[in-house]
Amino acid sequence: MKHIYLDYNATSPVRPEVLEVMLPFYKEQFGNPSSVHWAGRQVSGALEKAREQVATLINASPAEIVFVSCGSEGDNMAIKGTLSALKNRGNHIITTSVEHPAVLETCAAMEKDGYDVTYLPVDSHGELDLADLEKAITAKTALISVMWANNETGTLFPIEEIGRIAKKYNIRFHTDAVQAVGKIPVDVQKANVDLLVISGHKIGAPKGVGAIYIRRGTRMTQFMHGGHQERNRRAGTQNVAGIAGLGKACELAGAELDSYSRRVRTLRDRLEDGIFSQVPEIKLNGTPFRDRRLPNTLNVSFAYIEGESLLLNLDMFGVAASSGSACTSGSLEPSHVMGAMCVEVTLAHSSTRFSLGPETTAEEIDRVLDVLPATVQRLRDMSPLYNCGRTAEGCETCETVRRL
Amino acid sequence: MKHIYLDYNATSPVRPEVLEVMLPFYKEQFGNPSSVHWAGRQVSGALEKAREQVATLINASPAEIVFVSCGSEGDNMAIKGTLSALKNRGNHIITTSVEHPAVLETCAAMEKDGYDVTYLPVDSHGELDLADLEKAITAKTALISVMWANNETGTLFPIEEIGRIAKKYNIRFHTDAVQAVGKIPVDVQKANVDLLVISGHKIGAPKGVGAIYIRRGTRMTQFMHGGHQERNRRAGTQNVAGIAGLGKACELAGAELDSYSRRVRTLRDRLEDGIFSQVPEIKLNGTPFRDRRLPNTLNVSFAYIEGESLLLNLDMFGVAASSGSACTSGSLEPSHVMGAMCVEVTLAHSSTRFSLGPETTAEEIDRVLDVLPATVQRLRDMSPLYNCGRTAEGCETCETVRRL
Amino acid sequence: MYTDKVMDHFTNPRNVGEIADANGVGEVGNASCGDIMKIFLKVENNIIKDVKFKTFGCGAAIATSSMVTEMAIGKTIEEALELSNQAVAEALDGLPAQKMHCSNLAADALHEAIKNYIAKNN
Amino acid sequence: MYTDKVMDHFTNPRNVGEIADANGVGEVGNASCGDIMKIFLKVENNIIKDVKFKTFGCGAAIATSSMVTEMAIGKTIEEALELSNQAVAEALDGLPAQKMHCSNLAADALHEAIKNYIAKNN
Ligand SMILES: Cc1ncc(COP(=O)(O)O)c(C=O)c1O
Ligand SMILES: Cc1ncc(COP(=O)(O)O)c(C=O)c1O
Repeated sequence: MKHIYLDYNATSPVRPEVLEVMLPFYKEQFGNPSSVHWAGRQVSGALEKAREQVATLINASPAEIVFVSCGSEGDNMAIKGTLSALKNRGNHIITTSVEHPAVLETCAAMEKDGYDVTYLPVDSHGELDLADLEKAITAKTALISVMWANNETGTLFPIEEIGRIAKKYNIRFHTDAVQAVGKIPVDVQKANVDLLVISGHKIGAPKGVGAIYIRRGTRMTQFMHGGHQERNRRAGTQNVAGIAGLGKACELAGAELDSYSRRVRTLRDRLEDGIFSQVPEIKLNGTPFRDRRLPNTLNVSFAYIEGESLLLNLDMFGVAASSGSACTSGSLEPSHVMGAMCVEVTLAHSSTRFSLGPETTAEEIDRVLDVLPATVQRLRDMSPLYNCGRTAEGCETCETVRRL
Repeated sequence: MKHIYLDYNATSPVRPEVLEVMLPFYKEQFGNPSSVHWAGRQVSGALEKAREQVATLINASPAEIVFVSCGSEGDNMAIKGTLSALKNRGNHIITTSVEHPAVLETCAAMEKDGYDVTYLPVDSHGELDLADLEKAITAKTALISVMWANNETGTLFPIEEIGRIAKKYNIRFHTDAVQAVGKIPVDVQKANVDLLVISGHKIGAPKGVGAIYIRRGTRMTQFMHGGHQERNRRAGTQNVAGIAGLGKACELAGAELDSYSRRVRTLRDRLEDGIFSQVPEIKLNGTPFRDRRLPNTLNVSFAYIEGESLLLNLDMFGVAASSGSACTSGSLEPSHVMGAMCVEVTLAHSSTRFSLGPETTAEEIDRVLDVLPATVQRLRDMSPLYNCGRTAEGCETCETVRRL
Repeated sequence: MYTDKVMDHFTNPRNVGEIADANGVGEVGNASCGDIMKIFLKVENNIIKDVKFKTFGCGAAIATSSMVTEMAIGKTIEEALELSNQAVAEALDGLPAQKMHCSNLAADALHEAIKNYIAKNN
Repeated sequence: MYTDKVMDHFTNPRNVGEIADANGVGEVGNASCGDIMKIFLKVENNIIKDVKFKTFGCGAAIATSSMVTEMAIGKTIEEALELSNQAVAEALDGLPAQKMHCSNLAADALHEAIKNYIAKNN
């Protein structure tokens, strides 16, 4: 069976060009970049090259890039490192209610340590009201942390405007750009961000490597203590192969950004339009304004059916997607992002994300459109919520479920 | 020129069998282990297999193994996670003065946060007096952190005895076993450790992956906040390829431990005996009792010459080693390990570590013994400290230098 | 994640649907957990002659629903009341730990349906 | 890390040794930093006729020592006093940042030797 991977926001395959760049560092060029001898010298250049490649993609200088082990580490470091360094400045953080857990859980941990956190609400499209942001700012606000693009819905945040507000009030600004970098143009100068986080495995580099942009002069307490690596900003022997791969992936992303985003947007629109014309009783999650959404992302709730069971049914056809259902989140609650957008709870359980990538083809999209309507119908026919006006018991027992 | 790599304590090449295990996860098996679909299912088994392989090597259960990004992260997590979870128990840490910076700098950061740290002294062999340890324990001691083997000298610590003391006083015990695992038998049950840290790149797995053993029931505050990975103990998408590689490397290390240690010990002894018989005015750093030292490690100071210049000269012959000289440590001071052992300061600057690995051959050792004496002599002839009784100026100007 | 038996019952669920003249109906779960199971019974002479189910929920919820209908059919209502969620999970060769709690309610739904039958017929 | 010029001077240092009848000797650095440089001068008619050095230190320390001897030879003592550590580093096409501070003292050692010569000969 042909596999159709539509879960690029979860992770992506390593691109062959990237793997090729990585392999020598597992073989002859195995040295520790801190070593002075031939083995160290063979690899230290690779780090600096990658730093340059990452910096170029986001319009930063190489010295402003620090390599970390994943997006989550970058977010932990940005938030904890800032709050600890700016302890005298204030104990207040502003973030949104739809951030990734790497930000939300870190903020929750900070609350336990006595910090105040404002979780800005979003509207039913998952969009932010900048007036809310400005109102939330106090004299004690040390950090604003707002993601560039939401991983579940693809909804974009107005990072440039937020950057202007942060600058106006002289507040440090961190953005989790894990889903944005490589998919849309990201420019740290234009956006006036101080801290920006990238994760390799979302853009064709391997799992286990990421980067954080730290604007020159930004004071941070270390998160990972130890040796002098990364100019004392992140201890631990560098993942040389992964870093070289991240550099290459950023170079490729930069070169292909235009063609990628046009192509993937066309395919995503084809999928979106196809689903909406063929499947009744569904709801788009995230902003309906396609220009304010990542070009590769579509999130839909199929009423009356639960997300995991839909995923597993699609999986039988080789189609990989993801869901905001509790069953796939590892918790008992459905996605907090759906909750923040006031998506009704069964619809939240049925939310399904299709995220496309550079290898996605029109044939794959058409195949999904072939199998999806019948799959949805099959599960609806199994659902006690569907057509329950006609069941023996009537609808009284479904009172917790509101309809579309 | 043939390269002779004698810096395995700094890092090691990825073993071909390990790379082979890793490669599929960069290609077809690229899924996110948290995903429910085929792409996720293809890889989640690999994590559990690796967990089992790591656990087996140290006599733990798979559920007690958490994957991290490097040894430094493991040490940060062990210390910070313990102190935060045991805040009510006490604010005192006991460690040694010869730990790796990943432990020492983390402890120093804790001191800034109001914790008390006892840095136990070592004797001139780098060995610990257990009476000092017991004396240092107070009612407020929350953690004992002692490395299993010192990275610079190879000196082993009496981990089983320390484990007994920790148990007697009911104090949590962490050991940085980055240099021990894979080189000597490590058994977390026998040693009664609660937390133990491993780094992949020291044992033939890639850089960017490590593991921490957390004894069942050990309460820890999270260090990396975010998603539910690693049963809520470490957030961030797992480095699947690296983890699979670490598992394989542990399996190989377990299978080969006896033959490896016999072989490498023979070669190390050949190097040690050769150097001591051929080069005058040198000093062994670390314990002279070879059974209390890692079988692969030799640390020698060559009087009158500075370590980096010796390394670079050896490098011209293709020989890679490392040094405790300030010039290679990234700071202005020579190695803190030499300092803690009261090694006189110029001898500390000249300390040179040879660390052997599974690929080291007798021919390589003999080649080093061929080139080393003349190289040392050449640098001594250039040194104002050598034979300075016969220089024009006499010795008064060298008063900071004590002789062997 | 799921055993072969779970996947078999999930992909080919037995006894899906409703029974128009059911004499016992039970429902458990709620939408906020993402699992609702509804069981329809046809009981004759104290014996479960027919069972059907409808389920909104994850793979485990659908598979346990299917399995419980297979296990219940032909049993007396007393025997059926002995069927536990645990027994259903075991018949499926086990469920992932995180599914034991909230998706493994099919036996409860069966019990509710039996109680409904008893209440109606006494 | 090091430029080709540094490596050249490090691997083939010029003017290593002592001058038995030196009329100026200077030493800088100290053992705890890991760098000691000693310069021997033979000055005739205010001109540096010969220079030799002995250095305990890292690659940069040895290369700068070697370079400063090459730069000093043939110069008047006034000209030699103008030679700066910076100029030596530049003549080597630069040094790594962390070496500029403590291993780049060769010109200082030369100046000490010249001062020693002046003191002895006045
Ligand atoms: C004893 C010891 N602990 C910790 C570390 C840190 O390991 P890593 O570089 O993987 O963070 C090292 C290696 O540098 C080490 O030798
Ligand atoms: C928006 C966002 N932030 C952070 C992360 C965390 O990245 P990683 O899994 O590399 O730690 C992810 C991916 O899961 C993400 O989508």
